[in-house]
Amino acid sequence: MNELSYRRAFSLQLRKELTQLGRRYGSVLTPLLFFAVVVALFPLSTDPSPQRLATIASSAVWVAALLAAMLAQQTLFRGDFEDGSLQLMALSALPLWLQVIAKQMAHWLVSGLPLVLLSPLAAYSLNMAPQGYTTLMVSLLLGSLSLSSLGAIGAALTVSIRQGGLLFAVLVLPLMVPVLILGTQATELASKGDNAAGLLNMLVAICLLSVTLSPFATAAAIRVSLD
Amino acid sequence: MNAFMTWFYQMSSPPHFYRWAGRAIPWFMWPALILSAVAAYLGLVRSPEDYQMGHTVRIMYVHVPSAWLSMWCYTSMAVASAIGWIWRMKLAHAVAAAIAPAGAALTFLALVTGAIWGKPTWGTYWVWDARLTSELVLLFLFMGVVLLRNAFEDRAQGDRAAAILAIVGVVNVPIIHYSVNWWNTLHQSASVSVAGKSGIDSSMLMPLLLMVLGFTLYLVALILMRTRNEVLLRESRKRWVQELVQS
Amino acid sequence: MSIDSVSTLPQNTYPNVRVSATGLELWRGDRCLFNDLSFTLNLPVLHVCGANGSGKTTLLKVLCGLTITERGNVTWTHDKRILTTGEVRGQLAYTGHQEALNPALTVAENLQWGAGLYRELSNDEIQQATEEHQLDSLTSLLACSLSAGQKRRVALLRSVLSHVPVWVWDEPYANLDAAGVEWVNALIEAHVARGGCLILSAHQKPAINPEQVQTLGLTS
Amino acid sequence: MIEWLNMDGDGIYVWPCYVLTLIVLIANVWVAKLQHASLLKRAAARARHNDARTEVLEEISP
Repeated sequence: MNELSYRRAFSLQLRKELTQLGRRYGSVLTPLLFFAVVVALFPLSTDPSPQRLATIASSAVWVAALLAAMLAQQTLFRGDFEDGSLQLMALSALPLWLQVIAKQMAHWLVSGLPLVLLSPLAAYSLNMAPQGYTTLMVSLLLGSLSLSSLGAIGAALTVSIRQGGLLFAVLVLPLMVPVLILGTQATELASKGDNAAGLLNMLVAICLLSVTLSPFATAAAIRVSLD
Repeated sequence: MNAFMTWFYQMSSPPHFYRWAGRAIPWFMWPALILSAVAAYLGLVRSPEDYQMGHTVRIMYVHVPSAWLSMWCYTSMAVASAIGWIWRMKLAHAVAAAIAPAGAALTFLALVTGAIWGKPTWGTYWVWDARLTSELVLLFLFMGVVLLRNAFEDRAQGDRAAAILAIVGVVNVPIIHYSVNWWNTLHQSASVSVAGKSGIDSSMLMPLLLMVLGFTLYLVALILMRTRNEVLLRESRKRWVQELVQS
Repeated sequence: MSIDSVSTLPQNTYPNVRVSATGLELWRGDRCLFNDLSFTLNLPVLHVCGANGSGKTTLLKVLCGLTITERGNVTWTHDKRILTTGEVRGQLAYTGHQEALNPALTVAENLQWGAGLYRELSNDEIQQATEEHQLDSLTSLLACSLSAGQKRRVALLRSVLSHVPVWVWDEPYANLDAAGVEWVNALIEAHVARGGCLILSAHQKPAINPEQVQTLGLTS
Repeated sequence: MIEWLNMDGDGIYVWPCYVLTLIVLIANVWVAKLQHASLLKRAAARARHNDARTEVLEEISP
């Protein structure tokens, strides 16, 4: 009987994902470009005076980051579903939920993290006060982590549906409402100089909840889609 | 206890449930009609008008029951889905499939009556009030479950996918509810609470409770009817359906 | 390609794993694929045959545990001991219509991941296996640049490399040339010689001695 | 009577709510009934079709 090692399950899938994503630089650039375009839409759609932009800065950056991360999240399993690797993952002795975590982590490193690191740039362009940048990055870090977990459930549920992309957005966005509220509110308070620790703590709580519980739901959703 | 278990096991067989539900529906539908009629009469005629809101407070007798029951629908849909998922009971999935559209209808009802009530209270039809906003998000969740269920060709697969989404959703509903309330208190001064449940006097409480009971009975009857349809949909190949149809 | 030259199979013999199914019933929409299908496998090779659309692939997925049937169940036994679904997963290499080769990875990386799901294996082991099966010219190629036949061979090689007692192959002969068919038959013989079990769906009978093959015909 | 209907000006908000509620609730029941009838009709058609092919599915206990 083969020995069952959790470390191997995680590292095997992580290595495969990172080499595969590394091969196509598009998987890193596309979410970033989408993020930049959506951020640029906001000033174009109102009068771009600095005071006006400052009021909508945190919500614009957050909504753009949420949509960009979701765009990248949507095809998390589609590639593996189409070439049959998802069946292999489901049938192997290695726990499926651990392989899902590895896949999520790889995708987050490639599409979520760059968003977080570049969000101050977008905030600067929308004239957000510099004191809010660190809180923006911390809240976006937590927000993109919980989106990557909840989004994985949506991606697994809609992987076998033909135009699953739109349905994926309808399923995942309502679940992201708490993260969006807390994130934008924390950034707003921080950019005014107030202390946003309370909101960030709640964001940490939601992030931990979704990161730890959702892989099991994603594994179950994968088995349903493979039926 | 084992009387309940045998009833639960018997009920899990679709033909048995189909016949039992057929007999049970009138027993729920007629009392629901009577109760709601009495509650409507009390609410519209008997109960006093509110010193502040005048007669518009009578909308509460329709808005509050549908808001409460839409929440109840989502939770019971999630419970039915969980039962269906754990014990692989096709009937439990049929019940969950029946509750979803009924819940969505009630959420829509709560939204529209809340909006109409908002007009005299705040001067506009749509205000991003805490309760209305979380009702709106609940409607999105309901529609998500309904759309996901019929996105799959195979019914059993659609049931199991919708079950996962319902269970994930029911974990998130309280979080959404509190974060929306939190967001509301941060941005708006505490506006007049639409359904001032605390401190409404007894003459208003009676019609409200009667209406809630009436709506609940109505909902049980509606869900039994829709479950029978879902059972027919899922079991149309089986022999008991063909015998039923030919007899 | 005689039997003993297939050295990439494990030297020791496999445990004796068999499968049996009772009362399987499955519908796809309004079409009934199986109605009360029961069988017990007591020979090493189960050959599932039937016309197109008779549910061969679905039956294989049911036996692997990928697809849940409406009624009936599948039991895997290892020398009369019933295996749980968790145990079965470690024992079974499934090669379906799709070859599970990621187009952006090279053949070696795909094999490293595919067989790695079953056991720890090193790169030179993969190199030695591809040389032995005349696939070494492909190892550094990206999977997307392979022909259908080459992809099929790499997918089958993955089963060989995973050293599991049960192979479940869906149409192994598809897209293969004459040399490929002969290579597959040699693999099957070597696998059965070591006590392995093979469940395959194909339109042609595997060219090994017939006593070891149990045929299951599916009517649509 | 008219005065009661008018509810000194608030009637135009209260009555639409009650009427809409009635419509939605009745519509749900009515749709359920329609669906039930059409499902029975479809099952009947299938039963006749099946009898014609004389292949009736054995009922296996749940």
